[in-house]
Amino acid sequence: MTETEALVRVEGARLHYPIGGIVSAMRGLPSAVKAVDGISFTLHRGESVGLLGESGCGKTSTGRLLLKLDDPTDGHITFDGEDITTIRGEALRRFRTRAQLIFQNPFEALNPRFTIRAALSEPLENARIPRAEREARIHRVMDLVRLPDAAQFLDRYPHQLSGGQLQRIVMARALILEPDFVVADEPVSMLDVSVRAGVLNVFREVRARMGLTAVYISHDLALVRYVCERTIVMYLGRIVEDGPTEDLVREPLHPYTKALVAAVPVPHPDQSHDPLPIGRGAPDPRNPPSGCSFRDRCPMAHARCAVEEPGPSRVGQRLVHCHLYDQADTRPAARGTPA
Amino acid sequence: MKAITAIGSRLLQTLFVLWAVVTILFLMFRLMPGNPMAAYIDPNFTPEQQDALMARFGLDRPLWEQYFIYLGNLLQGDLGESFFYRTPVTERILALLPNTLILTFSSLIVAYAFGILAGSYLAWKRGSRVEQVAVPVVLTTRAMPEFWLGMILLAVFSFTLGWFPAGGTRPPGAEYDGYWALYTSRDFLVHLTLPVLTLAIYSQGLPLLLMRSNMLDVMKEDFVTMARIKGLSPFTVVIRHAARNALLPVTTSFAIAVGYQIQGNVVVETVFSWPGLGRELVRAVSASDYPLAQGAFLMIAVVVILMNLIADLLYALLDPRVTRE
Amino acid sequence: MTSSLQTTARLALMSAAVATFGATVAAADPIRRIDLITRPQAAQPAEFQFVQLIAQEWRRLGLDVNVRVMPWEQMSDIVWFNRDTWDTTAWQMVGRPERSDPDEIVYNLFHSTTAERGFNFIGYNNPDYDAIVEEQRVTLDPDERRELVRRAQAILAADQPNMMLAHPQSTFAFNQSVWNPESVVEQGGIGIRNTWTFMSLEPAGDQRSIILNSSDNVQAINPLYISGGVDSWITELVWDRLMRIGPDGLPTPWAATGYEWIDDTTITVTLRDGMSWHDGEPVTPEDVKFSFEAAGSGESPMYGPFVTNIESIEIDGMDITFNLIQPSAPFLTASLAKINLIPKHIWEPIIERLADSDENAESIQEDTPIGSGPFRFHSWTANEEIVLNAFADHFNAPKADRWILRIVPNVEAALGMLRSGEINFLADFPGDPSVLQSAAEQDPNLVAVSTVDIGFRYVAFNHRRAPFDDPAFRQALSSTVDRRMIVGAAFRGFAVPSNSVVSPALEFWHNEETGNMEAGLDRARAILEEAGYRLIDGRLHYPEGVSETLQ
Amino acid sequence: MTNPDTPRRAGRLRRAFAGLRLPLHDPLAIAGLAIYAAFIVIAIFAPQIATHDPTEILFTDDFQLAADLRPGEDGYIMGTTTLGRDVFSQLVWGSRSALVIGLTAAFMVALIGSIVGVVAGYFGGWTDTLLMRLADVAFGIPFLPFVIVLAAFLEPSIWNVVIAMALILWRDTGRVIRSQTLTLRTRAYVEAARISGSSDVKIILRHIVPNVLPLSFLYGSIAIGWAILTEASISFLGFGDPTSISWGYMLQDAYASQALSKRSYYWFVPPGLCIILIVSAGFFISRGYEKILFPKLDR
Amino acid sequence: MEPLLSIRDLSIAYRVGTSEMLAVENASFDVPRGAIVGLVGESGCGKTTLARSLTRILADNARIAGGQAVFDGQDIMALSERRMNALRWREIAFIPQSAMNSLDPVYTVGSQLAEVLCRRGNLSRRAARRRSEELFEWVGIEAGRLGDYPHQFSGGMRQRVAIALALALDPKLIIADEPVTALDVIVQRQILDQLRELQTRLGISVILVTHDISVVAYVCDRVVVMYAGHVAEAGPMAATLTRPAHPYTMGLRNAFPDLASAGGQLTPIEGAPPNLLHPPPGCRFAARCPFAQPACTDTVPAPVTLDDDHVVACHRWAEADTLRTRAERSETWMART
Repeated sequence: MTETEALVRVEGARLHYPIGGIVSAMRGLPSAVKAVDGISFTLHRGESVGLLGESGCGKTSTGRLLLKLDDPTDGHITFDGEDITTIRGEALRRFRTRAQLIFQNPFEALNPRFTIRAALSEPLENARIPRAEREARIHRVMDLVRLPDAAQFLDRYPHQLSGGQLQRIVMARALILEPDFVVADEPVSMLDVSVRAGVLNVFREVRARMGLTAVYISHDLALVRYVCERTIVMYLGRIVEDGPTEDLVREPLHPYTKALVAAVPVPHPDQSHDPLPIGRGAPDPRNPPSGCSFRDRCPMAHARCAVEEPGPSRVGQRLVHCHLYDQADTRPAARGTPA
Repeated sequence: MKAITAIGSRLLQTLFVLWAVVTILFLMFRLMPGNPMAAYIDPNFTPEQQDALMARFGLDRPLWEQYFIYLGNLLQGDLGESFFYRTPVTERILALLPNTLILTFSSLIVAYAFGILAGSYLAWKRGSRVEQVAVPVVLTTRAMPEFWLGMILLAVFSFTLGWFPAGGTRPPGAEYDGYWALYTSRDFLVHLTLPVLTLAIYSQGLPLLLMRSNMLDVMKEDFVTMARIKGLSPFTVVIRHAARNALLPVTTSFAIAVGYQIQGNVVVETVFSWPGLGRELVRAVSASDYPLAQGAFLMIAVVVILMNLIADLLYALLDPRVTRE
Repeated sequence: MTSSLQTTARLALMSAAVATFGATVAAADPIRRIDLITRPQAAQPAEFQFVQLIAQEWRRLGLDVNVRVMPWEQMSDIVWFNRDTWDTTAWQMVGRPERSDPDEIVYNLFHSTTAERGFNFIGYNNPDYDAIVEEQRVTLDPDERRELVRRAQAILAADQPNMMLAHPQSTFAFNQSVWNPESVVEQGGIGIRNTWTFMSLEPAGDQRSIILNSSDNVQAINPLYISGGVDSWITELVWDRLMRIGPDGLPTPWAATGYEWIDDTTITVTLRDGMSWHDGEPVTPEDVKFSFEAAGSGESPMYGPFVTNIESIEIDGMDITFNLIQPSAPFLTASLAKINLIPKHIWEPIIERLADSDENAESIQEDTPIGSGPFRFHSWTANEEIVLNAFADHFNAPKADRWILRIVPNVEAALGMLRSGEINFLADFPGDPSVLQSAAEQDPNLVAVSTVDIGFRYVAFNHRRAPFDDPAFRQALSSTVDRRMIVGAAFRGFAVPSNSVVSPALEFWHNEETGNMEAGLDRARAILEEAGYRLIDGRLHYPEGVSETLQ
Repeated sequence: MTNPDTPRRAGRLRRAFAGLRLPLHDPLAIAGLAIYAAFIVIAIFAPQIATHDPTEILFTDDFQLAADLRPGEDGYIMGTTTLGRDVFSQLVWGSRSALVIGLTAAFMVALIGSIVGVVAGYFGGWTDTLLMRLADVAFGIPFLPFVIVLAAFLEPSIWNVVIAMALILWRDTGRVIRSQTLTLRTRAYVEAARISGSSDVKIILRHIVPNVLPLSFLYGSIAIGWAILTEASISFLGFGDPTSISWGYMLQDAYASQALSKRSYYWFVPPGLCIILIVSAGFFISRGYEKILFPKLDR
Repeated sequence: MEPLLSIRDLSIAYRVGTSEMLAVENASFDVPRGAIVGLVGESGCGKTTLARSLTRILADNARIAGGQAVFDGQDIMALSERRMNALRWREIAFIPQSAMNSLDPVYTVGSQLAEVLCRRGNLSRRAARRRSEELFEWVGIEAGRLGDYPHQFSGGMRQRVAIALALALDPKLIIADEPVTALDVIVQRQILDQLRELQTRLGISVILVTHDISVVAYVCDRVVVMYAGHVAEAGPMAATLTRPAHPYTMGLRNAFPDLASAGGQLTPIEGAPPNLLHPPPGCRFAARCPFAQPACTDTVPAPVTLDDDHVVACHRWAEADTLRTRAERSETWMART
């Protein structure tokens, strides 16, 4: 793969939310939650990447950065060669037509006061699509998300539709301007099990058909595996492992990924009940440990982990941020993008 | 740790508000139309005497200079000299403040005691006929002009029935060993009854409705349901869990209510000839006694601002979710 | 009399009368919109009412009348301090015992020298009148002086510098089961609430405290500061004066046993023997001399004007001699009955200290004021009550034990208190006097007494501005409304219609010939027609050749 | 367990009254609205309903001031005042002042508060900080004393109350609407509008304002009561406008004329009742809006 | 051995406006002693309502519309409120979905434990303290944290507190309503391990309400599948999951991504559950079922016991094996859309 194929590049992005005020700053207390704390990765055109992690790991914040819903405290994000951290006005409007979000909760993503048609028209209005063209585009996108008899939905209100239908509408709205890039934030977590598959299938299909670059944010490795070829695992605002999903599932490298893979329950009676290779306790985003932020739960932590933040090490097609894989010769290569 | 910093920034905010109110007050009283001393310059005065009088109150200096003198004096607790009494404003205000505070607090204590009990009762009796009638009635009590209610209570209980005196804090010529002896005397209580009743009838609505809706809210909380599932007695469920939680916002609203009440006292103090700060403010304003009006206004504002602060601190104190982090 | 009142009222009730006078010929200016200022109803119900009534009638003359309601501060700013910009305003002179001498009224209010800054805020300027009132000042013979004062009143009646309306009645009440009604003294022009009453009230039962009310706060208890009206009740009881205005309105010796005019500019008074201050020190002629000097020291700006005519004071035993700069008829009233006697041993150090400071004696509030009067100060609770105790050593010691003044801003409550016995002397009743009257009729214990006041109510014209510089125009406006109607509608009958600034209560000085002026819309229209004013399209115009002179 | 029928019906109703968002499902609110409707009719037809000019000084047949007449006497429905005005006509005309003061004040408070709240909440940052510190200051100013001072300095006018309320009382509305806007701003559908490229103004008008409107109306309907009560208090303290007839003025007039000692209850009681009626009507309506906003609270 | 709890024909109704709807209708299943029974289904299927009804603390607009729940020999639906209350927490305890909302925010967790131990367990304060420490040790929290307030715990820790609370009075039955749903997978796994360990050690029965078949597969001995207020299928966990007899259960298996098995297409069950205010006359699943026959839309299928306590409510129960084979193909489920 070559540089030209990169659509999104994230370089050292940080997102810190301020907490406390002047007084706490004067008292030298931590003044910010580090939701995203220095992450770098590249998304290639047509690639589908899962952002995986526990709640509070910064995966949603990363998604917001990618869509310029928040601006990074530090670092850069380029979209198609353009630094989106500084764009405004017309450039921002253009970006908005090319990068879209599929929301977690379809019941909240649509304004209950507006009909489905009004909801779908909003992006078209903003993109100044002529009125005459709009209806055709609405019908086209409804077909795309497998709601072919559009007429029966368009004049309804959100509360009159089921969760599965709503999530497809939400998808339709994200796709109606034919974007290049889509971030899906746990799009099925609010849905019942029996309808999840439908939405996931539509997502897979549309992505393939439109050649979309997609980021799929989830805490569920099984779902990520179903829709993404590559997965980035995050822990406390940092990336711990980044590589092809299948490799990651089959042979997780980072101790955290290992625990994560082991913990995923499966719907079969016969499965391992072995204790997880991880300590108890929960990550505290307000007070992450020094050095490697996972070290307080890591069964393999050693002295170095407390003082030094592990950089990326390349192992096969993967980048692992762990001192266990930290070999001098791999480090320079690790700075590049995974080939 | 976090609590301390929160309190710190809240204090800074309070100081800012105090400064802003002081400045607004200063400008308001200086920029209003009319000669501030019109009412106090005797026509027999020579022009020199008039100028001397203006100079004595510092009114001959440029505005900004007056402002800094005012601020400087204020920091030393000097609110200036009353045009009307020709005595220090601070002295006067401190003499009247206790009367106003005692009226405010006693009426609110009565109002809150009643409001909390009645509010809990109505929440308990949700949907009953009593509740359906009580809610509009309570709303109506908040719609009564206080002086109107006061006058009617006065007409009934004082003029007609003769049960209570028609005004003041004590019988004519009665003497007490200091404030405490006065405030604990039966005489004082008798004089306090009607004004407190008037204010309490007006103020009970807030705690009552607040308590009721909080109770209704809390009763729907999972932990109340859990308490029932735990098989705890209804009394334990309602008092220990529901009421304890519902009381939180009601308690903090008490402090805010003090701030509101103290402004509303103005009217009731006039009706019941209560020697308080509100009445003095009205009198000072109508008599163009600017330093005193300003001082009384400021004192009331300080109570309001302090009570807003206390409300926040109280909340922090009572709700472990805020303090223990 | 009744019939003429009825006519007036009938006319008043008729809807806008058709223009009956004036030919519509030449083009003279219409009279501009005229402001009529009044204080709010809440502060001055009667004033507000008569202004509405007068405005209603003036409009029927073809005038565009704009009633402006404003609080006292703004009113005094416009009328008293600016002087040039107002047209007409309601005004009032309050009755004070010192005003029992007509000088303060007839001289100060109308002499041209006071037009600039003084009491003659209306800008009245009549050299003939000036001459007469100057003369009455220095005329010591009462009868001669009386003639001059009466002539002054006649001139005013003709010139109509103001639209005089009425001398209101003051109504006070007391409980006759507590106080022997015989012991109540009615002071001419003042009413039963006066120093004499307080000294002579005789208990009818066990209650020995005079408990009275005031709706105003007590401002200061200070012998060198003329503060609020209520404060003077106290100063008059706590401090003695050489003379006092008697119940008949004339000055009578008090702390002095007598006085003697040595010549036109010299008067000797003899101090009463055996008087003592409330702290036990004796009252000496030195104290008296000091009192007058303190008033003139510049530290008491309000008392200053009353001693400016004194050149020097000499002491000889108990005799005190005042040497005056020029003869002064009102000296007894305006100076000897005005200046409070204060103890030198207390005030001398204070006055000395004040000389070097930018404060003056007005801001001195003694913790325990010391005088020599019939009552001694006991306690003062801010905004609630003042307690004075009887001073048994006084030469005219009161019969009551205590004098308790309660501050009751709620007038209705004050009446309720009188009925319930919480107070036993209603000393202040700004409300509707008829309520008091009927309360007294219902309750046999209550006695209400109404007295015609020295003070008076009027509508002032600004002589500096056309058309009020024209006496005929003033005459016409003044005669539009019958005063009896005003007394009925605004004062509920508790006032005496008047055309003179000297109250009929001052029988000696009052010129009864000024009488009741003939009034009514017809009369007003006749005067205007005669002076050449014309009514064009329902709007009053200046006489031909006269144009609006204001810019 | 959703029930598709009820919301559909409610939805239609909501659309029909989308503009006003009247709380028509709550009996108490309906009672409040009915009271308002009645007073509005009275105010509009005041000249027809009133038997006299409320400021006219009236005289009896024998040319005495028609003072303190009892109801029915000489044909005055509710008697006359001590200064000879017709009580009934004043009561009727008073509804005009009450509505004018109440509604304009409520409008100002709701408008200013909503604008401040929405702007502060939506844009955040220094705008928010500035506006909210301003609100803190407004919270530090005691309201009634402020009105008293204002009324004393300016010429007496009913507008003093309105001005004061506009200057001070936006604070409560502003704060509440700000926090409402803050939650709305993070609502997924608002973010969705942002992502779909809607401008801030469009988002505010389309997605934020319709959602804060009931809250504005809630505070507005409470403000009506505040305005009328404040006007009454100000009148009572003697800072009112004696040239415009309001119920507060009537009470003050009655009080200053010792109506209670005269047992003129027909004069002192009705204006008070009218105030209670119209103010509590506002409260009733506000409860209706409360139920729209917080449907869980009651049911 | 006699089951600890035997539910028979239990129906629970909600009042909605003027009409009533049966959130649970004629539900029957057993909870054996010392077993974890998974109650699984989609949102709105009635599983939570059913579980809560066993405490007899229902929403204000809900009532028991019929049936029995025989617990240790007595029908708790027929008990007087007084006797029922005696049973609560001592015999039947509850673990809520969100311990955050279920713990009173103004009391320390220690005092909430003490409340139950003293007021319901009649322990002295000192004994209660000792017991609290023991319970905290069981669930793996330091005893020192007894003095902390609920908000000071992380989500997982709070859930452990809730478990400790449920165990306080040695109940025979614990109803756990989605106890791990809100948690991250790692914590979820740890809590489930803990629960299982304690349950085994103490021999308690647990009804575990969940929407997640994986959770059932991980900890449960038996499973009850609910659909739209009806029990669709109930039986031993392994048998039911490997050889489901009800088309709904079969469909669920296809709709669920599975980390253990590689790749493959997921297949949704198209459509949505019926509106229970106007339930269809026949099988509730008929409208979404690829195997529905005319009889399915007419009559409600009666439960039929297959082998080994495996009960299914399906008209085509006899064809279960063939249907299962067909159900494994995606086309079967897509045909209906």
